[in-house]
Amino acid sequence: MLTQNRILLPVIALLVYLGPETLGGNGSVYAAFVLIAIFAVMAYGLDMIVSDLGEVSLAHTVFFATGGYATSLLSTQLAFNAWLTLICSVIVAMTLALLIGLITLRLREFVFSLVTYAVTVVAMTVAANWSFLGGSDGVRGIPTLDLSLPGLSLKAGNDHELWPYAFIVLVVAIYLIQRFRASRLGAAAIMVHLNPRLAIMSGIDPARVRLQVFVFSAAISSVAGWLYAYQRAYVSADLLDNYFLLLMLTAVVLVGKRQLLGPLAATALILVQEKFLSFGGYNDKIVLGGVLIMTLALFPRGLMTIPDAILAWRHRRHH
Amino acid sequence: MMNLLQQIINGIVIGHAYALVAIGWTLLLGVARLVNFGHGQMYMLGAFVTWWAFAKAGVPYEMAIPVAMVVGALVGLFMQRVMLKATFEQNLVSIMIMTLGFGYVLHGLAALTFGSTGQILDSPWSAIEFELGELWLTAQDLAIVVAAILVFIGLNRLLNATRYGRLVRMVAEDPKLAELAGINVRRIYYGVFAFEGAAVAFAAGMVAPRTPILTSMGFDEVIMTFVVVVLGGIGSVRGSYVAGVGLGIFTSLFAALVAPAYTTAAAFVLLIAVLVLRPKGLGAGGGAH
Amino acid sequence: QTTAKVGAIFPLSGGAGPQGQHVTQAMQAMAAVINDNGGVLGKKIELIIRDDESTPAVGVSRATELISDKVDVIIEGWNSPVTLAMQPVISRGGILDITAISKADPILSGEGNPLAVRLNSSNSQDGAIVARYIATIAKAKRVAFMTQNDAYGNGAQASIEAELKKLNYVYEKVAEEKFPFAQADFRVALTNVKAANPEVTIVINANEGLGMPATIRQAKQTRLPGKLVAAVGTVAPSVIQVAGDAANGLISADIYFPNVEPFASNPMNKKFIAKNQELFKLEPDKFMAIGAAALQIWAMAVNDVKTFDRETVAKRIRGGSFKGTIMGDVSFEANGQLGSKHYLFTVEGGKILVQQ
Amino acid sequence: MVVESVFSSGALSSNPALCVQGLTVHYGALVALSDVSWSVSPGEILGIIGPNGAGKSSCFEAVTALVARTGTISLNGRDVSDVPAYDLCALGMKRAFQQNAFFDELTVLDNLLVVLGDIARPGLFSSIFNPIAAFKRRQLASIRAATILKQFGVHEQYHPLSPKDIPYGVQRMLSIALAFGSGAKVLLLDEPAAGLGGEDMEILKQILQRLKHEGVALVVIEHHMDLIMSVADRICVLNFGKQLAYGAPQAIQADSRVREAYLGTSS
Amino acid sequence: MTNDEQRVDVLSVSHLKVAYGGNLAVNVDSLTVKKGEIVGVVGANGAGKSSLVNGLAGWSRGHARVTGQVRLGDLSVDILPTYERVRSGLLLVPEGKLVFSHLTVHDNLTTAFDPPSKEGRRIYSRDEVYELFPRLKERRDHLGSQLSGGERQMLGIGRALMLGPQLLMLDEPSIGLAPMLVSQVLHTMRTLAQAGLSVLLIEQNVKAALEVVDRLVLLERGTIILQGSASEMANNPRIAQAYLGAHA
Ligand SMILES: Nc1ncnc2c1ncn2[C@@H]1O[C@H](COP(=O)(O)OP(=O)(O)OP(=O)(O)O)[C@@H](O)[C@H]1O
Ligand SMILES: Nc1ncnc2c1ncn2[C@@H]1O[C@H](COP(=O)(O)OP(=O)(O)OP(=O)(O)O)[C@@H](O)[C@H]1O
Ligand SMILES: [Mg+2]
Ligand SMILES: [Mg+2]
Repeated sequence: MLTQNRILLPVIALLVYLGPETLGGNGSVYAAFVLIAIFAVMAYGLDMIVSDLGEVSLAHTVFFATGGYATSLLSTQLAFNAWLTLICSVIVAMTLALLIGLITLRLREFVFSLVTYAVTVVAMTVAANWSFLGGSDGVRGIPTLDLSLPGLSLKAGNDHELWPYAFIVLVVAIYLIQRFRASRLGAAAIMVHLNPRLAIMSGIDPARVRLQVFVFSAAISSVAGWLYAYQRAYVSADLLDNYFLLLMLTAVVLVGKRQLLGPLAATALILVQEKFLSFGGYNDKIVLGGVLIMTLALFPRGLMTIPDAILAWRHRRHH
Repeated sequence: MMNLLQQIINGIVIGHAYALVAIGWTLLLGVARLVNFGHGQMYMLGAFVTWWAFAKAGVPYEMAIPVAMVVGALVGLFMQRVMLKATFEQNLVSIMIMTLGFGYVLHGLAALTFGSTGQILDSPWSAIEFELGELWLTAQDLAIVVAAILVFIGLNRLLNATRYGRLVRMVAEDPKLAELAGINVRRIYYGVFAFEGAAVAFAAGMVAPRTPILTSMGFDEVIMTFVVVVLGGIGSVRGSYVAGVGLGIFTSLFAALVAPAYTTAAAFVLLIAVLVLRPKGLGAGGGAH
Repeated sequence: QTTAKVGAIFPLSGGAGPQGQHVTQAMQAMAAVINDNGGVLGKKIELIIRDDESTPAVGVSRATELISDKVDVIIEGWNSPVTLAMQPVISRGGILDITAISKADPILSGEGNPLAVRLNSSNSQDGAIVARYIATIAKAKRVAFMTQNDAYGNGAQASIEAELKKLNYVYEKVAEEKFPFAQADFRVALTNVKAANPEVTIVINANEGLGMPATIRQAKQTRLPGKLVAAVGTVAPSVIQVAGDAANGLISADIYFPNVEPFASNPMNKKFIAKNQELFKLEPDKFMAIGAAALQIWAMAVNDVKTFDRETVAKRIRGGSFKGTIMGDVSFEANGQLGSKHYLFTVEGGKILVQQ
Repeated sequence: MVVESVFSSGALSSNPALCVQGLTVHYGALVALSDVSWSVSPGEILGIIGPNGAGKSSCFEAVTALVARTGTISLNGRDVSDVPAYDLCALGMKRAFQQNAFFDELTVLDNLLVVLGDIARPGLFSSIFNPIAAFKRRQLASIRAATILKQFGVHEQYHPLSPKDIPYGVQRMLSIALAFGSGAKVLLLDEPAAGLGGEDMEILKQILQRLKHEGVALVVIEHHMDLIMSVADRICVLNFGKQLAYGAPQAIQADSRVREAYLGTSS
Repeated sequence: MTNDEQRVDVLSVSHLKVAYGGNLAVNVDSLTVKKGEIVGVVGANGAGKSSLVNGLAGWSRGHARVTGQVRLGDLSVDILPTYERVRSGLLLVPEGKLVFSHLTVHDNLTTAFDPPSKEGRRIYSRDEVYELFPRLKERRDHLGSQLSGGERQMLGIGRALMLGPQLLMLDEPSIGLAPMLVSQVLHTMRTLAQAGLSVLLIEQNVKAALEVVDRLVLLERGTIILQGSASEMANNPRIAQAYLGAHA
């Protein structure tokens, strides 16, 4: 794992970083890259739940939104700087995740999915009606990202300037996921998912592990929300829309489970289609839907299994 | 007082509508342990096919519904055909996403064929109204209640009185082992999805006349369905019926007496509460594959 | 640039899709009219139309596309959240942003866009006429509200009540039913309202595709007593068409009607209507007119100040006035809100009859 | 220790590694196990036999706190009756299940690696802040895992396969290896010999003997008389959830009740 | 084996190959089971016994590729899907998971079809199964997941019997069965065989197997390296030291 990554990942990283410049470097290209980074990070949070815990959480938009709301409110009401809003976003999201997790994680499979979805719906209602959160008009007037430290100015007024930060956030998120999987917690998550009884006998407390992973993943999704708030300068209940939910889910499954770069690749695919190969609302729906269906119909475990599929097919022909 | 009574009637009608729309899922998730997130769009399609046959092709309403059911069943079969591989692997996440994809496609196609303006499925039955004193309801509402009851009794008998219920459950748990029991697994899966398609189309044909129909609708339907099936206890047909009706009465009374704007949220809070209080009782964690 | 690039962002799909499309078609018609008269600063107008899918996130990415296309102005806005989301992005992009229909008040607050301009009437403008109807025409004492539970709906109801207070008119609010935007079944709410036996019921529901016609039909079905009044600008022709006979007797008000005085005799408006007929076989409604007016007014302003510069053009529009638009002679308030005049109307035989 | 009294056979070393007293399990109305007591000392093998459905596996379920039960369980003299199942591992009590069940999506080798816990992987934080160390640790662990697997008769050829794809017999061995993991004081095995034959049976026998000599206290449920009689130091016979007999193999084999309840005429 | 009709081949296999991915797990040139005959298959772990019977049933939990001719009576079944083979009387009681955990014992004993009661296909009723395994009757309302290991074996065998087997393939039925039950099950097979049922029995417990089988087949690395009547094989030194010696 690590050995192959040692060479591979840095190269990919460099290419990605230079991506927007090489692709003409105009505003919308940078915007696209920034958004891909943000949404990918958002998806990585969910990826831990789907790939490692084996559950489909539909509550992760809540943590994404939490990041967005915490940032927008703190920066507009209390003029917190970006570092503070980052920390607060993560803390708030993790606390929320702890509460939600305590309630929902005793459930499994569909029931868990449904209840987490219920949480999202309730959150959406709250967000759209609670004036403290700006009600249906949302929160406006969010300043641009400013991570300046004493003697060092780190400002991002537009997507072009935002890209390096988005890129760093993305890289860190991926690194965290990778390290998580290499950690005891990561192993425990998979054990609990694949065989709870055996896991227990190996000294693992399923409830505890599930909760820890849930909270950790919430933190990651919330960071995406944090950056998104600065990027869009406007936050409203739409952060809890199914738009983001579907984006996340698709991003997680399209390429395949437990694929380190899967969510990133998938997010990129989806957004590129939406931004540059858009055929208008309905056709897009048909295209996106069709792509999803075809991919998973042919490769139920995601695009990642294409190579194996080809090998198997070759094999069959040799016999 | 009369008002309250009327609200309860509304609730009962809405409740049976929920239950009727949920019937396909009851079998799908409850027995076959499959999901269909395109359910809402299939509802939409059913409504529009009925509308088209009735309003455009001049087929009588009573015949337009069967037409829709046939279309629904065919869509169901097609979906299952495409998803067969994932279904055999019981790869539920993939199935979930694929059905979502089908929802997209159906929505897109329907919008391109039927346009995206609202339509009214003006069934003859919605014109007939019964009144006693202050209370009133339409023949359509009555039909929904009756239909729901009949369909549920029917399904319940099918699953418990015949061997099919058990066969579906066998396939749901372990398709491989089911083959060794001499079960034609494909046929079962196809059957289940065809039923889902036909059932939701039937429900659409019955329920859609109550409100204007849009090609962009369907989302609330699938959500409420989900709530009904899980509240009722995955796997229990009777449960779904009770849950549906109960939910209907709950929502209408909540809307009437508390805060109409927060009805959906309330329904979900209720759901969370129930599931948290007795997760096992509602089939939680059952049959982790 | 050889052409004047105008970006238009409206919902072209989904529930609001049909109306959104009509609006953009009206803008095309208007663009044609303007181009026939020499365009803007001698350049032909080139419309670039995008679909926001009624989703803020999508709207924003469409906006960024138009910004990097270096358009001279963006005319947008059906749903308020989408507008609110796009405003900061567009203004950061240094592009002039004219909001057509979105009603939310914060749009003009200046937070998102210090140079905001909005054509559709604001809630506060709308309240007066409905209040006047209740107090002076219907003389109703028992008033019921069925209000969409969001910033728009609550704002609209608040302004009506405020105006009634101004007239210090005494009445009783016998029922108040709030509902979410997406709702389509109002039987429960209507049963409550009916039980309260109101003389007028004010319906505030911006969901032209679904909620509004549903309410109208179900109100008939439940035999709702008294008059049904729809909030200003919520009764598009499509609503009447979907609601069918049930719509007869409905009362509402609006700011534009294609063939009613003073619009009927307005030569500019005639041209505009003719173009729509010629290009799309469409009779323009209020929304279409607003979209077109936005384009026309921008063109006028640019020709006036002889520059496309965002700042200058915006200054000209905000607080300025324009003669001979399709909506007649209009003027803007300092915050960028178009001043508007309302006309009361009733629906009879599926047609809109304006009370002079 | 009161324990002494309950033993029918004298063969008891002073300090048992695992001591079970008055163990009782109900499944609803069904009494699967009632008042069963036994103990096993380091370096000793206790056999549990009995007809199908006698309560043998339930006995393990109860000892490992996977079902509600009454009675006291003490591990190395410490009362663990109230210790949750997942903490028993740390105290040195390990267990294999009757039904083969693994971490199916992982290879055989990874299956063992994950049960090795901190030996193979650091905690989240050190994993994040000291990746290199984590990597080294992983390398060493893989080697160790491979050795353990081989010690339990799971040969290299199977290491990269999915547990689903290896022969049933090898799966049995694997499940023992997974249970033992990095080591155990007390090891509970539920019908390890099921599906084993020929040489593999021999290998299993050797493995059991080896563990015994390493001082592990073994409790083995078995239907395979030749095996259990030859390796066990003492045997506990269950029937209908009750303790039918408890003592040395020879005594058990001689016991007429055991014969007609369980052994029958065969063997 | 004197009487004529017993000479009829119920199962005849030729050139059966079972491969997983690249490696060949089974390569059997020919194998036959006569009517009313019990043929035992023995071999070390990994020899390919399960792969063999799974292959005959056209079934695998993994990704097996099966080639070769399989005839059941005069019907060539190798082209049929598994469930069709089952319906025509080729039944397999697999190794490992063989009951439905979420169904009660009673529901586990449901037949997917009504087997044709043609001569040589003895169809057990649910009650007869309960007679055979009284334990199951006591547990009739338990879920499959709540059964003890042995009870599961009984249930698996019971379901197969209800489908009116013509050829019954048992993959290590003795797994998890108490000694008494092992001999009971095996002797039941004997009685069934007398009634015309043919049995292909995989058994690690060679000693027990030898008590009931007519013929014994020794499998090594997927190929048959030795076969003969029970008595011959019992005295065969190779069998003796590898399989009986161990328990002697
Ligand atoms: N979870 C459960 N719920 C209900 N009954 C159960 C459960 N688990 C086991 N039983 C019943 O308890 C009895 C004892 O089961 P147990 O598994 O301990 O038997 P066993 O001695 O291991 O038999 P075998 O040798 O066949 O494995 C059986 O009759 C079984 O049906
Ligand atoms: N699903 C599978 N995928 C890949 N290889 C497999 C699969 N099943 C079995 N094998 C391989 O085929 C060979 C034979 O396995 P099989 O299970 O048939 O042996 P067996 O004789 O039944 O062993 P046992 O007595 O332990 O059950 C083994 O080498 C095994 O690794
Ligand atoms: Mg057992
Ligand atoms: Mg085998």
